[in-house]
Amino acid sequence: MAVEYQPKIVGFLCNWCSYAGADLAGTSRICYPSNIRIIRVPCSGRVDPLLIVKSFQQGADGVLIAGCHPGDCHYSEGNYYARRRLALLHTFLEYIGIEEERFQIQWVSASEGKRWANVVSSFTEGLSILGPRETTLHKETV
Amino acid sequence: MKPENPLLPYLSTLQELIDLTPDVKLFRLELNDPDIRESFDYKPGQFVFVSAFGVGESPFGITSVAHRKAGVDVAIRRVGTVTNALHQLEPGATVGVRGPFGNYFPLDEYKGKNIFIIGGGIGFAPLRPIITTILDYREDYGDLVIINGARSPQDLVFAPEFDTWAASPKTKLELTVDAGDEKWTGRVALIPSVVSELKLSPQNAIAVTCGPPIMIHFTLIELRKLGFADNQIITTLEGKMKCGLGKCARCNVGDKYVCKDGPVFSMEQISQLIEQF
Amino acid sequence: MDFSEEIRSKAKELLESGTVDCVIGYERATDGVGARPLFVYQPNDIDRLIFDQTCTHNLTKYLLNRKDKATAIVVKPCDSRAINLLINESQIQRDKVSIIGVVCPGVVKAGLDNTSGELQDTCRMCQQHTPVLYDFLVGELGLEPDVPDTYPDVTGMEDKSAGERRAFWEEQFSRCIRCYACRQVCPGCYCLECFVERLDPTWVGIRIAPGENEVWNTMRAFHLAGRCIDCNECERVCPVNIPLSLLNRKLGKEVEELFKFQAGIDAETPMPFSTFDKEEKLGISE
Amino acid sequence: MSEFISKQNLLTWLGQLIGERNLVAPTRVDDLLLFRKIDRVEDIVFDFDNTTLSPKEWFFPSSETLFYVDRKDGQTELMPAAIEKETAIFGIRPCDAQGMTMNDYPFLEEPADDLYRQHRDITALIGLACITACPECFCTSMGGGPHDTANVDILLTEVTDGYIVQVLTDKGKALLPDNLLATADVSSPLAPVLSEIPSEGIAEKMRQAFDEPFWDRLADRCIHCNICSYVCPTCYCFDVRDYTDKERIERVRSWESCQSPGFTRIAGGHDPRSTKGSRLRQRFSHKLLYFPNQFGALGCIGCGRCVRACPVNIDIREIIQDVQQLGVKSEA
Repeated sequence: MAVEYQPKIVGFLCNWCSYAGADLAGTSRICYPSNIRIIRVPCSGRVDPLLIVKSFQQGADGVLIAGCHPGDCHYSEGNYYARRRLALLHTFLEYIGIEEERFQIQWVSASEGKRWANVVSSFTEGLSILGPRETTLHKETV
Repeated sequence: MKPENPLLPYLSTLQELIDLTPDVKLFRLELNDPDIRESFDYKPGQFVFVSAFGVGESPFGITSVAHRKAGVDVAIRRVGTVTNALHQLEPGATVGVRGPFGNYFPLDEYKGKNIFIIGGGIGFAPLRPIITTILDYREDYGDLVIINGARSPQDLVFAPEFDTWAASPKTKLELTVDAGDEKWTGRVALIPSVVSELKLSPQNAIAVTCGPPIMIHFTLIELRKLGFADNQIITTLEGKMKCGLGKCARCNVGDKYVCKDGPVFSMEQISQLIEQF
Repeated sequence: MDFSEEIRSKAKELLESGTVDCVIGYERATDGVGARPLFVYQPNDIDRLIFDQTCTHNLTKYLLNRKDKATAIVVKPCDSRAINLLINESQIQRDKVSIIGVVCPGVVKAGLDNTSGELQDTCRMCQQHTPVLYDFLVGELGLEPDVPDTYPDVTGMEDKSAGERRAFWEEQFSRCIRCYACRQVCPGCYCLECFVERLDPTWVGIRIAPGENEVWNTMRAFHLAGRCIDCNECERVCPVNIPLSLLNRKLGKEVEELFKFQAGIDAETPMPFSTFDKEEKLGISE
Repeated sequence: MSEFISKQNLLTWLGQLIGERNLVAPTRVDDLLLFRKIDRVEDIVFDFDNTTLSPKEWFFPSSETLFYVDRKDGQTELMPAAIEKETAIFGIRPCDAQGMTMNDYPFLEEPADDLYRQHRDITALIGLACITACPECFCTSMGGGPHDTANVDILLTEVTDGYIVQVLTDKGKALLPDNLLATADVSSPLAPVLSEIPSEGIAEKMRQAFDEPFWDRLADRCIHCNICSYVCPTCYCFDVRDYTDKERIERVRSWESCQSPGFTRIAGGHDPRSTKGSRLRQRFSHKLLYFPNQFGALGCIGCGRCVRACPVNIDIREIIQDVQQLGVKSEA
């Protein structure tokens, strides 16, 4: 029997809001899929597009960036810069054939544990429907 | 059995790791295969590539002597990715050793002569086998003057051996630093000025120097001023290299390869090189 | 079109007056047909200068090697935008550069001579026949082109399915030999250490293989988002003909739509990624 | 009388080769012409000047694994990379074949490079003599020629309805079944005439020109990409690095170019070749001075690829001419 496809998701979460939000989901014992591997970053503005492209190259099925809601950035402006960069990257990745469903940017605050669980659940579900990435690239790591 | 592929390292075990300075460690390595270990011969001045598997390999001058039959020692300063990875290893770790490569100091030709060893910083490391050899066969050689210099007292390599060196017959050890600290009572001077101050005599002498390019440059000037002929001045060159066999074509200085034709060159040979090193 | 005489007389004037100590222009290449860059330091080399429709190179890259030296440079309209970009990003100083702008109807395809009239694809989509900045203008100010569709190539690619695009780009990237000519020729690529050559951390392995090639090509293009001035030099120099402008122009098109910005049109408007608008949503829900 | 193979028999033969070994031949990839492994005879291109990239990647691949490191239960084991099955390269030009012989000098010099030697041993070269030449070709000035038989196992020369066959080595003999050959009274067409480049005595002139400002002026224009090195059949510099994937480690070597900025930078930051001029001079000195000094032959075989591919027209033919002239000027 074939093993059910489990998408691999890399999540880059800002330390101040989204990581705390994910923590809250955990301490509140809210269930959500374990497909996501979380990497804590100081700010969504820290997420170099290279990290995202590299994640896809190394076999991620989806990448999720989560940061403070606009206006709530711990560093005042980091997520405004991130928004510009990541919005453009999103379009660009789609252009080179990485389906738009595979990359998400979400604003999740420290109090939004429930929302975090919903975000991951629906992202995972969407990726499961989409199936594995069709790619001829060898998965190569450095 | 020697592997057919010269790019394939010998698996080796890190026996011991000794802190020499805050950023230099002495790696005592032993080749795993007993037959290869037995036949693994090398000479003062030669170098090996040491692999941190998964990160890469880099060339290092051998600091031990083969005749003591105690494996291969290299002194490694933490400066880049490979050396960083090597510094993080623990005794017992498996590394790769490839070599020995390059030419060597023609110590047989130095017999009966006065030898001046002038090394700066980690550049002193490949000179240590000359000292060890001379001390082990003391009668074969004339006077030995060792000038070991570093940026600061704690950066002087091989400090535990200083007493042994200084206590040997016909041997003088001169330590110098660019900047002292509160405990330092020794010399505070740059190596070239120590060379000039000691008035080393070129009579029946060989001067061997290794260190940063700028130190070598000014040391050569001082040695020439003292009357040393170019064939009495020996140095070892450094070059970025990937193979050790003259194949990757990186370490050339003019039409000579540091890995194959060097790393030991006399000043006479260097002055004939078309390119600056 | 042949502006060689005009360029020579301007170069002579600038060199002889001591205004600059080098004029960067073009001379005839060894095939006797095309052009190549020329650095003129001595008045007796001035006659080697040419300018016609074979002069395809964007010479502004060379200004980065002459930051502190007074230099005159021949630029076409697209090239002139690179000067604005470099001033905007504090890479060069305006007062060190004497700009000889040339009104350009487009340059011909590689291997063709000046009279062939067969323009490069990128020139057929060009919006600008007059340099955006210059100290001296060669050629007549005239009508600007009326190109109704600026991005037919990009929209053509957008119309394909994600799967088709994936297959297309993987095939293209798989050919890359990582010679980095696209980077070396680009006036916008001036990092002291490129991410592709960093060892610690190693972002891109040395293996010349599809996975590494994709990271390289994707990030090279993205680092030029909002900065590419569409001179097509990267695509021109690529020895394995990867359509690199098709990547850069997609980003150019999106930056125009999202941020109302075009690189190098002036030297003052803040670069799109160095600024933001609090109210913009950019398609990300809150 | 010459040995002759008809066009039809050639196709039959190549078809047979596909069955028994890797057949590598020129084929179209978009608008490029590349040496690729061939699955169908129809994909082979017979009528061409020369390929976009040289065939060196079949001996010295752009990237190749040297060995794997396996770690299991605290034990470390090295496993050398294995080489594929036997290969025949069809359609190699005499200049490129000479280029492979040039690479033998450094790679096969003892201790020989093991992987390169294996690639060489299992590969047979079926050359195609040049009937026409590119404007950039200058092999006759570099010790080769359009019909040069010296470095191939078999040389085919196109004539009406087929090819004159010259079987030159035992390797070649083993490759070509006699029943496909005929004898025919055909004579070889004249070789194309190429422009002559004054390569005579260039090594000594390069030595004299070493410190000339010529190199810095040339480097003004050079953008220091790696195109020339990578399209060149005789450039053989490489880089080596490790790859890690969980338990599996491999050491990989890849092409590298003396033109890239960090090529000679050593740990600690010192770079003996930090100027653009010194890097550019290195490439031409290696080919025209060092290589001849080390191995007694020029390190360029005149295929003209670098001339065609250089984005800024750094033209080795012009450089040879200029360097010869520099000598004349300084003697005057």
